[in-house]
Amino acid sequence: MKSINVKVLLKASPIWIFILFELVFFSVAGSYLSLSDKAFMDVDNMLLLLKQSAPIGIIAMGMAIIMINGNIDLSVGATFAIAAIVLLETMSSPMFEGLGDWVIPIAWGAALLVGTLLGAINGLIAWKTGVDAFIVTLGSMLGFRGLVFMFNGENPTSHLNWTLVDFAEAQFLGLHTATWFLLVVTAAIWYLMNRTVHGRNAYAIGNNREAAVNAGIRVGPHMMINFMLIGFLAALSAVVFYSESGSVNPNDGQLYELWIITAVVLGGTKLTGGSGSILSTLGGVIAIQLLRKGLGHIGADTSTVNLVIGSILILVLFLDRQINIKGREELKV
Amino acid sequence: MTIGITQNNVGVDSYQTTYDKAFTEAARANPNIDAVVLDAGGDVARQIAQVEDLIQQGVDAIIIWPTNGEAVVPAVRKAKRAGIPVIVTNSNISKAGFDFISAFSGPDNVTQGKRSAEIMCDKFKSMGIASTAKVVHITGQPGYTTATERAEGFENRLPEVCPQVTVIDTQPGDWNREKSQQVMEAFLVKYDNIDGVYAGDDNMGVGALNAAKAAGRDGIIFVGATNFAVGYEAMAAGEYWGSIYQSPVDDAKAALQTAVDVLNGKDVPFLNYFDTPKITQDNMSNYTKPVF
Amino acid sequence: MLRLSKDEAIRFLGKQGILAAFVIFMLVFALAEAKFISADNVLSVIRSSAIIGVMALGVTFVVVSGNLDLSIGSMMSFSTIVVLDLHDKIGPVLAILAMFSLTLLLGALIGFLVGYLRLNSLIVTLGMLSAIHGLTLTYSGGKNMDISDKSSWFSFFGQDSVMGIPVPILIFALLAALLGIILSKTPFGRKIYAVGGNGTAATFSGISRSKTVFFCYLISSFCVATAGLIQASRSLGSQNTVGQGLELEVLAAVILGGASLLGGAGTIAKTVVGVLMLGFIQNGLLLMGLQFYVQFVVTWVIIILAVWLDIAGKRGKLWSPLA
Amino acid sequence: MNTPTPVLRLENIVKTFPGVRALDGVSLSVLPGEVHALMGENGAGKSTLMKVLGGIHQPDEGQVIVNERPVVMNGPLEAKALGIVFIHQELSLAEELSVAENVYLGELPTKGFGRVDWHELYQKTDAILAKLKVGFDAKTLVKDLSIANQQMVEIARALTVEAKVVIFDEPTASLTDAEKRVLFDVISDLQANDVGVVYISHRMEEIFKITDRISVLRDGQYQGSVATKDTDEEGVTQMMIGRKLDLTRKESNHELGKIALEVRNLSSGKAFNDVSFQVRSGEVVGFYGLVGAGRTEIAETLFGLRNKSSGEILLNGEVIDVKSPRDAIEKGISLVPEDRKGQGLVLGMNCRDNMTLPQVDDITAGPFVAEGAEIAIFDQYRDSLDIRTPGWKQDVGNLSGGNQQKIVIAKWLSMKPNVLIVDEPTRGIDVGSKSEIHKLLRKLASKGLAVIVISSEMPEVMHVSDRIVAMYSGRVTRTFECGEVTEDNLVQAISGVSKLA
Ligand SMILES: Nc1ncnc2c1ncn2[C@@H]1O[C@H](COP(=O)(O)OP(=O)(O)OP(=O)(O)O)[C@@H](O)[C@H]1O
Ligand SMILES: Nc1ncnc2c1ncn2[C@@H]1O[C@H](COP(=O)(O)OP(=O)(O)OP(=O)(O)O)[C@@H](O)[C@H]1O
Ligand SMILES: [Mg+2]
Ligand SMILES: [Mg+2]
Repeated sequence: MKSINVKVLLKASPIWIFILFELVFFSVAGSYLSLSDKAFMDVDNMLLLLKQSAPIGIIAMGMAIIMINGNIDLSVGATFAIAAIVLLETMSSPMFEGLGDWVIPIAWGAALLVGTLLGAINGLIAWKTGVDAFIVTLGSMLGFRGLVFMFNGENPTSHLNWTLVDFAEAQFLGLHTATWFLLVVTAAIWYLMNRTVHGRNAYAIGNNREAAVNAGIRVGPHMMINFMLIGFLAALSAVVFYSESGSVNPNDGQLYELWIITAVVLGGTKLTGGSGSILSTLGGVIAIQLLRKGLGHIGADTSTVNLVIGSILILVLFLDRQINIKGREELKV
Repeated sequence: MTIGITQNNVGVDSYQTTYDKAFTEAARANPNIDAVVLDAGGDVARQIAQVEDLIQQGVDAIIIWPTNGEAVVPAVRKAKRAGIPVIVTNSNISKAGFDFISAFSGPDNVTQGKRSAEIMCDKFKSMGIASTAKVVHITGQPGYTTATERAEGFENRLPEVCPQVTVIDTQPGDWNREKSQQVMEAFLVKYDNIDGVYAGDDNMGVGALNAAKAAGRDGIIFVGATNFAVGYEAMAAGEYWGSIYQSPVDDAKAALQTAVDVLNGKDVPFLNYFDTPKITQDNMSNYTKPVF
Repeated sequence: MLRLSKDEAIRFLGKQGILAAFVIFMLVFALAEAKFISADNVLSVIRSSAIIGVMALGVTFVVVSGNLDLSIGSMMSFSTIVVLDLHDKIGPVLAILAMFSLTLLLGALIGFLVGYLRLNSLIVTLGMLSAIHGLTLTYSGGKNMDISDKSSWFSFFGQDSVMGIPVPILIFALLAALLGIILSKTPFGRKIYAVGGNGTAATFSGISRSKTVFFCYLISSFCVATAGLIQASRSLGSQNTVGQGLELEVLAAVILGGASLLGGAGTIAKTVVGVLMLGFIQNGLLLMGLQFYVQFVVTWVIIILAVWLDIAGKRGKLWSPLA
Repeated sequence: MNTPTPVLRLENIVKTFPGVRALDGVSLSVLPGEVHALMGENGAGKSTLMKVLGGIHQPDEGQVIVNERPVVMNGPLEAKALGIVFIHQELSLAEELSVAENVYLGELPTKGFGRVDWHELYQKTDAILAKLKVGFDAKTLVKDLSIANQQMVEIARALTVEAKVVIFDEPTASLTDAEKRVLFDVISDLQANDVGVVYISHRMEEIFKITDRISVLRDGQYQGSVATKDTDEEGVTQMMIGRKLDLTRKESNHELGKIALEVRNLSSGKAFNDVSFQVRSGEVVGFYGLVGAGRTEIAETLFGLRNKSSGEILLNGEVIDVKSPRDAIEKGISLVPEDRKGQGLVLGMNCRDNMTLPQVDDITAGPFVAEGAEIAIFDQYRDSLDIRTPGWKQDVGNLSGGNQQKIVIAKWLSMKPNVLIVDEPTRGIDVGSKSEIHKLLRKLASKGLAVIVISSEMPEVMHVSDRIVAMYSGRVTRTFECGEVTEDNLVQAISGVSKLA
């Protein structure tokens, strides 16, 4: 009886249970292994955790939509870098010199616009040519990165604006600016996916594309909007992050796509599309960030970190499957 | 005292790995030091998060090997505001951050690039081809500070010392021996005359050397940087001309010592370069074979 | 006079789209840069492509069976490091045997996780990418591996030629022929297409999906080990990250060749074309002296154009009918 | 009586696919308030014609005329806007979404800024569901419904708009009798409201029960229309296949052999419980029950696709343990599964390869697949089952539904089994082929095979079986010997009215 309840609980929110487990584990292990006097579950540390989850988290929300819609986007890391360059270039552009800090909204706008545009390019290609989104974005992952290098040669693009840094480092009601962005984006995307026609259609398309086409849903434009959204969110993530750090290397954002997809899948979104939850995606993001933070906390070295993160990914997947097995009489396919 | 370090990308090459090991060992050897050793895996965001974590954990000093010399400035400012001294290691942060750090410790990559240019030029002169020589340039991973600084030093210095030597092509080898070998193969097909190759490190230099050997093209002068064991051996075999001697062990020890000195209130120079001398076939007997 | 209607042209592309694209690109490059088609260059491109190519052969099996393998780059680093390290310790023959065994063990592990436990292959192999990298670092202590005796016959696989043909090319060709036959002509190959096309239907037909997937990963890891061998032998030394990032390049080649990520479609011959095409594109752009980032952009355009031509041919329409 | 103006006319519609002329100049008209049957063999072009009507395919030639105005429809929504509603042959649902969202798929009610008006959505859907007398509500997720109920969700879509024409493409293929009755009520309501109904089905009794007119297609060509009351099964069959069909069942005069398959007290989880029965070689045993009665699960257990939780299976008197389909195949058991697209076929594979898939290990020359032998097998079954395809190279996904089903049957017959289990073997199959398949099953039995036929069509089980096992809710309620079965006691047995046997 009791074991059934545990199973039900696990099924309802496996990722949050996993997070709980991580917290307990690192707290206990940390008290033996960590050199720090501060507890792992220190409030400040948890607030930092949320803040540090923001760059990946904001993009992950976009990836969740894309994957629910039945596509995938491998080019977000490159989009992230381009948006950052646009942001910083605009701020250092002599054109806006007279504006003082008013250049900030312009730079933000420009970066977000470019991100959205790049997303639109991906969406348009996937829609009009019918080439699978995986391939389209695999290509643009390379192509966009090429554009990054074209922009700034091979050097970092930098522009430190202390007003902006102060804004980005600020805390409101205890939460950092980046955390606020993450939470607002999560809420907005949750609303979009659960309350609007666009969101519901995205689910339908990912679930059964033929049925959606038969029902007269215009698959192409929906796909395009979703790609624009993820482009926008990748740019937003860049805007939030680089407002604080002020400099972008042409290689920044590399491998982000893989971590983001991992977070989304850990959150329970199916790679085949059609199902997935925005809140669990947030859970997936936090789980990964927590893992990194925790391993650092207990002093694991690089090779161990790599080994553990890889194994944990597989383990979580395995547990998730075990939880969802119906019984040994299930159809064996 | 507790010293936290966040490194650039430990697994990526054996210089950084050896540094990591040397640092840990040096810290362990000193009973007064507890070291929190972190690795940013090349990701700025992760590095900034690590600095924040170290601040939160309340370490006594932070050593940072920046993934990006500009981007970490605000994070370093945060440490400074929290009253934690910051020491930059291996590659410097931008000038905007100088107010927030206590010292820099590491090699001077621009100078290294310049020295490589001089090694190459001197060799051409002794061969008597300084007026005609053609050089190809294989750079490190695009976008990495070390790569750009070395390239800058080399490209600026070469015309000063050997104005008639031309750099006929430049392509990145991504710090990767195999990639560099492929790039060199294409160069060899494209150019019938190549007199010298400058590679951003010996790993790539040896890749280029392999390509030349496979194509049967003798007489090319190879100059690299960061003398790796393979480079040293190739030099001993007379196939590879010269490089820059730079020890990750010295690098790591210097960083740790600087941090300890700062914490002990000693006066340390702000720019604490350790020497990275030229090494060629002629003087290599003065140096031991690199351990990495 | 040869006149093709638009329809016929599209239908031809549907069958041989990638090949047509390949020929066109070769012609363009040859016109732009005479050295491009010199025997030296062609051999050198194929030889450098051999490493990617050998891995692409294995990945084709995995992709046709409806899965992905992102761990091959990391695994290739592992093989290379292991064989180089053991070469000096236990001699070349034992080193090669040990390295193949260890790599196949990793392949078997992935095959078990994806095939028998039915875990999602993208995430499993992503996890393995990270885990194997950790394993390699632990094994080597993060140091470069080098063979001390540079005259070892071990250099045969990467540096020698047989009858004027470089050994890597021979290995690639032989393996391609062998695996091509297995995939297209044997019952096992047929089962792979069935499992990739519709796993449930394959199970209902008495085909063991688990076993089939398992062997695909085993083949993939065998190819990775072979690639590692060529790599190690070619430079007789290596860093820990030698294979890093190759997974995406290999995947691009396989897809460029026309394999479907959904499984059930793709052939070895087309993969070989995909591999060569990527190799020649990169080489051609390099010879034209383009900056590497221009190469990135051009490769992007070419990948999308080639795949587009291919599917446009299959559906008989240039533009997608999607509303 | 003067004829009313048709709500819909099709003139000279031509539609080709690569290698196939699916429609070859078809003309047709639908009157308001009539139920118009569209009949034809598998692959005759019925679904294609309806897809043209529904805006999914655009015709190569010809015109669609709605209310005497020629129209061009570039998509399903345009067709819907013109009042044409299309209920698909294959389920076309997004399973992860709720019933309501599926019913209004593509046109969710909104309340500004693209927000879904959930209140209105659920209210409207529940009103429709009430009319359909189904046992689930608007918020249920479609994936939690049985196949039959999913079909009812499809049907609910017909009632969302003021339709002028409603097309039903084989709606009853997976419905139970009770649900069929509801469907027919819905159809007569539509009729009463002057809606034109196009009804596609291979089931003659339905056609003669509810339709007013019958149009027939053969090989993409229009064969003519007749008033239903002026014709009979024989006449329609003749129009469809160009010859008469002998529907009588020859009394089996062959001897039954030994008990080939025996099942004792078999249970598997919650799917079925304590099931016992025997099948002799030479015998056809029918399994009849409502959807969800557990028949498919029994078949799957016999075929090694499910673990049993208790009981035993005996083959030729020996207890066997079937761990996997491979095991089952080696022991001479074949299963024609229920879901041809999901379980029966690899749609992207050609006809030949699909057909020989289970025996690909055995037809080899050296290490290679013997393609010649494969083609021989394909040719043999194409001829004997009359499979319509341009050739073995055609992808199975491009065949019509019925021809796909024949490929699946051929696949398992060519295994030369001792025990043949067929689950809904004639779902979506035309009368001609259906009687062929029935004859074939009889013939196979007469050659000594033990055959199990699972079917939800009463005429089918009664026609083809020597004995009938009736099931209700995972249990065998009664086994009817030859001769003792009547429609009445069969219905009682499967609805749980009669006592458990
Ligand atoms: N997308 C397609 N591509 C190629 N051929 C097709 C396609 N759709 C249908 N066909 C072909 O068109 C013909 C008519 O098919 P259709 O589905 O209309 O038959 P049907 O009358 O509905 O048969 P059934 O009773 O079996 O459902 C068949 O020969 C089929 O193979
Ligand atoms: N009450 C139910 N609610 C939801 N789904 C059901 C229910 N009963 C059965 N199902 C599902 O419907 C499908 C068909 O049912 P099942 O195979 O158990 O019945 P069956 O006796 O084989 O009937 P049939 O062969 O006529 O479909 C199965 O996938 C089953 O999981
Ligand atoms: Mg049909
Ligand atoms: Mg059933």
